[in-house]
Amino acid sequence: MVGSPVLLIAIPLLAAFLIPLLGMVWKESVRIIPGLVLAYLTFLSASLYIEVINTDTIVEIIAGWRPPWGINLVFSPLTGFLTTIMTFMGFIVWLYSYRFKRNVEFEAAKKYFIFLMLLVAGSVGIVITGDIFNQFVFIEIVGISAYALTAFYTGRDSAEAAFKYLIMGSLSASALLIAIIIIYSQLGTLNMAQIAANIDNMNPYYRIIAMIFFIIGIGVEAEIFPLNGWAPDAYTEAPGPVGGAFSGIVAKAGIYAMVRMMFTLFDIEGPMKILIVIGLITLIVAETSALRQEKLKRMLAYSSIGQMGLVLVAFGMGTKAGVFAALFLMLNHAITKPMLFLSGSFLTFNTTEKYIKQITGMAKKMPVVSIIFVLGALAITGFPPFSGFWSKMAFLSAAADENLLFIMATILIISIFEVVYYFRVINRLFFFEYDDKISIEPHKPGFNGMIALFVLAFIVLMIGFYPSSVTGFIDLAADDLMNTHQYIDKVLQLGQTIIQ
Amino acid sequence: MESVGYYILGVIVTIIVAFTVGLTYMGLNRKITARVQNRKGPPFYQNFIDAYKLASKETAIHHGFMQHAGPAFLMVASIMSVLIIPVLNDGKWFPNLNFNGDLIFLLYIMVFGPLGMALGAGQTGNPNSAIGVTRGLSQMVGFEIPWVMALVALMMQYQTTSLVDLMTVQQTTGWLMFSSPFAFLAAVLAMLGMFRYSPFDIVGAPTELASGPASENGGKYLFTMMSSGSIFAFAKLTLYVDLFMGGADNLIELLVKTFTIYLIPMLYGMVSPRYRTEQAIRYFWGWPLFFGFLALVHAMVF
Amino acid sequence: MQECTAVRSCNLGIKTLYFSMDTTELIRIGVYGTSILLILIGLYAVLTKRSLIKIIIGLSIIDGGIHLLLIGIGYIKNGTAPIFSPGSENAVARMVDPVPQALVLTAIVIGFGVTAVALSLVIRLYRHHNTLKIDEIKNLKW
Amino acid sequence: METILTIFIIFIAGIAGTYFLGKLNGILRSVIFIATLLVTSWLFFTAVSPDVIIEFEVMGIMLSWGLTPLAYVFAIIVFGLSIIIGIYAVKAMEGQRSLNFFFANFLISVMAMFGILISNDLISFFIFWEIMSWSSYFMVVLNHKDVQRSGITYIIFCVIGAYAMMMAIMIIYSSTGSVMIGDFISNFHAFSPDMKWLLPILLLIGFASKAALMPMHVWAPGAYSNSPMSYTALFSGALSKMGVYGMVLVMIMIVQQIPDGYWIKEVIAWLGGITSAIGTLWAIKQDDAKRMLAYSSVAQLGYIIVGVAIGTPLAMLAGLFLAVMHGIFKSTLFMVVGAIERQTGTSNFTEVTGLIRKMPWTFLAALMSIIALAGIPPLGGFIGKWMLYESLMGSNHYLLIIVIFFSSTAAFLYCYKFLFGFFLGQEEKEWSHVKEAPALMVVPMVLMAIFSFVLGVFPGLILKPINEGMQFLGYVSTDNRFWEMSMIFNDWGNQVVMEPIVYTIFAIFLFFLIFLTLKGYKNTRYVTTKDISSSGEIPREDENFTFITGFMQPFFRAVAPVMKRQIDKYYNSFGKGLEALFDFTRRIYNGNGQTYALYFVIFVILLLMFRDSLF
Repeated sequence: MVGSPVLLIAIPLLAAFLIPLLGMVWKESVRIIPGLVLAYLTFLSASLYIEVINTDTIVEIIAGWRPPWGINLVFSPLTGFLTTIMTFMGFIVWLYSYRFKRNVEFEAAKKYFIFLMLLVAGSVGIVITGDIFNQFVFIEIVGISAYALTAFYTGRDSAEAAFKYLIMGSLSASALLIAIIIIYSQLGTLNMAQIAANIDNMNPYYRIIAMIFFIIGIGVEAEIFPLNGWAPDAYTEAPGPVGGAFSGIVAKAGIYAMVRMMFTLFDIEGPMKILIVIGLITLIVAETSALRQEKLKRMLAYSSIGQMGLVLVAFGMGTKAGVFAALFLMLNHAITKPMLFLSGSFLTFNTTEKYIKQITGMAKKMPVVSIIFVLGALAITGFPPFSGFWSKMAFLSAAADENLLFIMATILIISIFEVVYYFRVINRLFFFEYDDKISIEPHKPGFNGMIALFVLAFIVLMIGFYPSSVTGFIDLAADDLMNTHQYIDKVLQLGQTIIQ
Repeated sequence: MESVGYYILGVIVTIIVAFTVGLTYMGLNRKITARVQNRKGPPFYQNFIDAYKLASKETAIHHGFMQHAGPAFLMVASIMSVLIIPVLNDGKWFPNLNFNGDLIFLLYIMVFGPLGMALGAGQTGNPNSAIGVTRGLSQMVGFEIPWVMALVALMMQYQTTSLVDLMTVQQTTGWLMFSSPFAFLAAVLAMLGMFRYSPFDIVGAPTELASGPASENGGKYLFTMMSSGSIFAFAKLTLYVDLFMGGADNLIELLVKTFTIYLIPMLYGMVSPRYRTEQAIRYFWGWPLFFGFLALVHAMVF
Repeated sequence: MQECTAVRSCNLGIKTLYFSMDTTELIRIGVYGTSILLILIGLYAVLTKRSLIKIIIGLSIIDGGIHLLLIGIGYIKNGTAPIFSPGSENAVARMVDPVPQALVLTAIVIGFGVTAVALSLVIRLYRHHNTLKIDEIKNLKW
Repeated sequence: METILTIFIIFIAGIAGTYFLGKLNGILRSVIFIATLLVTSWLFFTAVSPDVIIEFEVMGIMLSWGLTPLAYVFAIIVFGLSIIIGIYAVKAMEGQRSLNFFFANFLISVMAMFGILISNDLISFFIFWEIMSWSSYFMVVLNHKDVQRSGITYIIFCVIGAYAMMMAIMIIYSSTGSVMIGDFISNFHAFSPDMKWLLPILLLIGFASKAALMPMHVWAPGAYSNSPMSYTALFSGALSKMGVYGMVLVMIMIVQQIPDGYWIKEVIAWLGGITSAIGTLWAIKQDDAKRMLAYSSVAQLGYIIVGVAIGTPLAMLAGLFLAVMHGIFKSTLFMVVGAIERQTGTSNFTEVTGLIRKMPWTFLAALMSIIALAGIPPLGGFIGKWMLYESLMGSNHYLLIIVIFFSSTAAFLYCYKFLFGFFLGQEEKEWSHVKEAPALMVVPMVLMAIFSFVLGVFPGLILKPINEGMQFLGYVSTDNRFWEMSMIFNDWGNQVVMEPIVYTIFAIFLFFLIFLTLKGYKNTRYVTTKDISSSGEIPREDENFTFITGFMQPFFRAVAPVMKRQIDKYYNSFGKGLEALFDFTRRIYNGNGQTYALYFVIFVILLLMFRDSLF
């Protein structure tokens, strides 16, 4: 046992509070400590994940209160999988933003990294906690730090984006709290396993109401359709790496919370109409609005929302294959979209409007970044032999198993639009002449940023050429999510052991 | 008897006969036309004199290789077609090397000549010749369609692409022009265009001075074209005779039949003014096309 | 739909005020009704008021309503604080449920934090746009 | 070590070497490029045997690679063309932009085509298909010309086809549990009736999009004319044949098994016929040689698809033979255009004329290929056309044969326009400086021209492997029935022996050529094309006597009604409409935070209202 899951939350929180103090001593530490912390977190969660896969799910108990009374952290193949991705992406984001232009000043860097730490801590907490109220708290932590990070740049519209995000966020928090209240008043417990065990004793009317409020409460983080008005603005106005962090970490946490709620908490068998419907609507609206975007980051944001919708549809099938496809999609999206955001923000570095036409012919000036961007575009549009193809294939075969031909056709038609707008950008980037009137002048990408991009590109290529390298893990995770009773037993047997 | 020498002899004799007959018919055409227009007209052997004059002329200038090649291509086309079409029934006289007279091959070898000629004309760089060529090709697209329809109808009705087989069929069933009249009509109307007499003579435009593909070509070149034209005319007439009038058993019968066929474009030309190219095309895509369809239907039914 | 349930419960509450003696139920229904009323008032403020400040106030009102609701769950008629003391083991039955109170404390803190962030954002927005009207702050759209 | 894997490794190494070492030195790049092509094709033609099969597993799906006799026919096209075009490209691309990328991408395309041909399962087939799509896409936009229109059009049709295929593949996989093409074919009868219709149609959409069949042909002109000519030669010669390959598989293996599959065949055959007619008409209209050849490629592919769709043994023979021939002469023509563009800087008939004396060898290649294209004996095109007509008559397609005949007769018009526009006609002063293309470019062209001639005389050379491929498709062996070395038969036993015909033709031709030029070269002198009698007087040097604009005008006056509508206009308006619609729908994100809050409440109420139907 290299360490306990609680460290995954405790250490970044601690770091967040230590950063300003150490910053007084040594200014550079503000930038170095987060890196060290995130590296350690990645290592910790990876090693824990390996251990979990080899032995058994770890259920960590906080403050000696056994479940169902106390709060417990569950580090299962599923949560371990997601946690590893998140911490790793956090590390990549740190690597990229180590010398990010805005935090060469000390104050900015301090704030930036404090909130980054909080963001990672909150997201990891959402994933590994076993208690709904605790999850609510973590969601709020993520929310607050996300508002702050969105409003990071002064002198732009970032405050506006943050405010919209805040309105939606606090409304959803209220909804989530209502759902928690209903559950508690019905079942008298907040422990997920306990709730899942007794969910059938619950009055079905209240149960549906609670489910609805849960969906609404989590939907804002999961970027489902009517609640994602904040997302494009936030992605556009936040710093590039933060956009990467949103798509790579926060959205994943939101999706996780939703599916955990659907699969475990309310233990729904078979296909979930609600997820399929919401996911399809989200996908269609987002991708079609991305088609005519003039701003690069906004386009990427819409594409990210669309991918989330796709993931929800895959989960909504409710089959093993569907969950597998969904997790695979999440993995690819978590790798590819930050890649696009980071390279995109290198390309549009010297402009604040981030218009697509401003990167015309940029490939001549910064070839490597452009090639990585194209790699990401090809991967996310599902061109073989890149990673996106395999997940799309998994999705389609899952849908075909369920004989959902209409959904298959819709998804494929929608991805035609996706191809179109990504290739428009590729054309501008590579196959247009660079001219000084519209194009901004290129920015020399930093060394650390290039390393981050190369790592991501390598992963994309690795998954693309050898998908079996990850499918095993995803398979275990899918099993873990599908198998509700195992989860309940794992958590509650601790309680029983004490009772006897 | 089947030696190579025999074949070559047959080839030469056939070509000479075709040449003579073709030139004679042209001369007769000129004579008759003149008589109809109430002129005296040249003697019927006038063309031979012209040919002799042209052949004995020296050419002083040329415009490059294709100008030489063009007439040669033309000659290839006409001679090949006359060699493929069996002159008399069941290979009496000279069977030549008719490869069972495969009709599709015939169709293509017949358009080979005009195309080569067109290339030759193009080399000379005379815009008039290029214009003539475009008109000629467009008109060809016009009359090829009904012509092909007629042929296809016959071929599919009798399940063969071989001219010889069609002739043998006619030994039993009588002439095809009666057993399948629509094909005959379509083919004859197409023939009007094929002979390029008035009203379809805008290609050569003989009455204008120096225009059409033949411009810039004098002396031997013109002689070659003229003779190939005559050979080609003979070939076409024989083809029609073979297709629709049951072929001929001896040379006299052949001459009679071919001349009757030849009268059709000749007389039609005398009484009709000249069409513009698109008018010609529309003409061919009018009634001839309709008859072609009827022929196809006829072939489908029977 | 929420509205009608709310109104119905309120009327019910008032009726029972006169015709029933069970004050626990009465108080509980009253509390629920009040909290739902608060939530609706907050929603009204958020949806209709154009001023950023008023919207934030509306959000806080919603929070308050929800906190009230949360407390209302744990209510027991003249119950005691959930503290074990020697000699009063039989008092366990009359203790109010401690969990909602803990939750409310946390929720209040969080709500406070969110409100603080929101107000700071409002300051930024006012500096940048010179207005507090939310429908004039629409630079990011489509 | 399997040969196939070796070939792939060599390809990948060659791609990497071409790209990265090419940055160091151009010579090195060319050497690696040519070496890769030569080595791979040498390995292929010597060491690859059809019975070797490699199997491996990806994501729990068994994939298998191996060469079928049918694929062998197409592999001949791919490798043969890629070598010759490669040699041509090395010289032709000199001084162009981003050469490393070009050559590497060229190799990627060849590798992808090879992969398509050797994959026995649908998944790897699809993977290589997509690789081919994007590599060819990057070639289309490589010239920075008309990128957003033709490029996007091309990629849209690529993905439409690819996704239709993907859907079919996934249905097959989920219902049979295997992606092997063989298993699919053998299990096909087990599918439900509607699937029996859906699957072939989806697959055919996928292949037709690459083969530029009628409703999906609009990408072809832009894509063919915008990519570098040295790639378009491969594009039109080999890449489009991949679509034909897929269609052969589907039409013969699958459609045979459908109860009423007859109708699918008829529809596809008629689409092919209409495609050829339309393509020909539009080809005649073009003034730019590239676009003309692009449309002509569409038309030729129409013939091929007709042959494939009819599906009688003779028709299949004709279709595949035409596929080979089209690969040869069309790529030659594209190379010719490339050479002319390189020498003169334009590929527009209305600008460049009278090159015959400047570029005689190019002219020779062009002449041979044009004769082959027009299907005039004795060159190879004729054999294919002959067999096509015979098969159409043998299978009683009365009207279709007329359509084909019309388009192939009308083809003479653009054939002549091509030769006249570039090589014949007036020799204007501004082109007097033009030189013959360098030897490295001329030799491949002439070589190809010779091929098309040899195949015309001895069609048996290529008909033999085609015949084996057809036996793989389940046809009875047509040995000595449908082909001999120089003899072609039809369904009714009529035959044509090409060899004596060819000899006769040449004898006559030479005789008259000598007759015309024997004394000619002694005492006739060459005069410029200005020295002509135009209505009796000699034009001055500065007068432009070139007649090319409004070429074939009378013909178009005749066919005007047909040319009025064109399908890409409809596609354009449809796309524009969609974009406008989406531009409207995305206004739902109107930027007002309060509206988003309103959405929130509406969403709550909606969920509460529809809770019974949604949960």
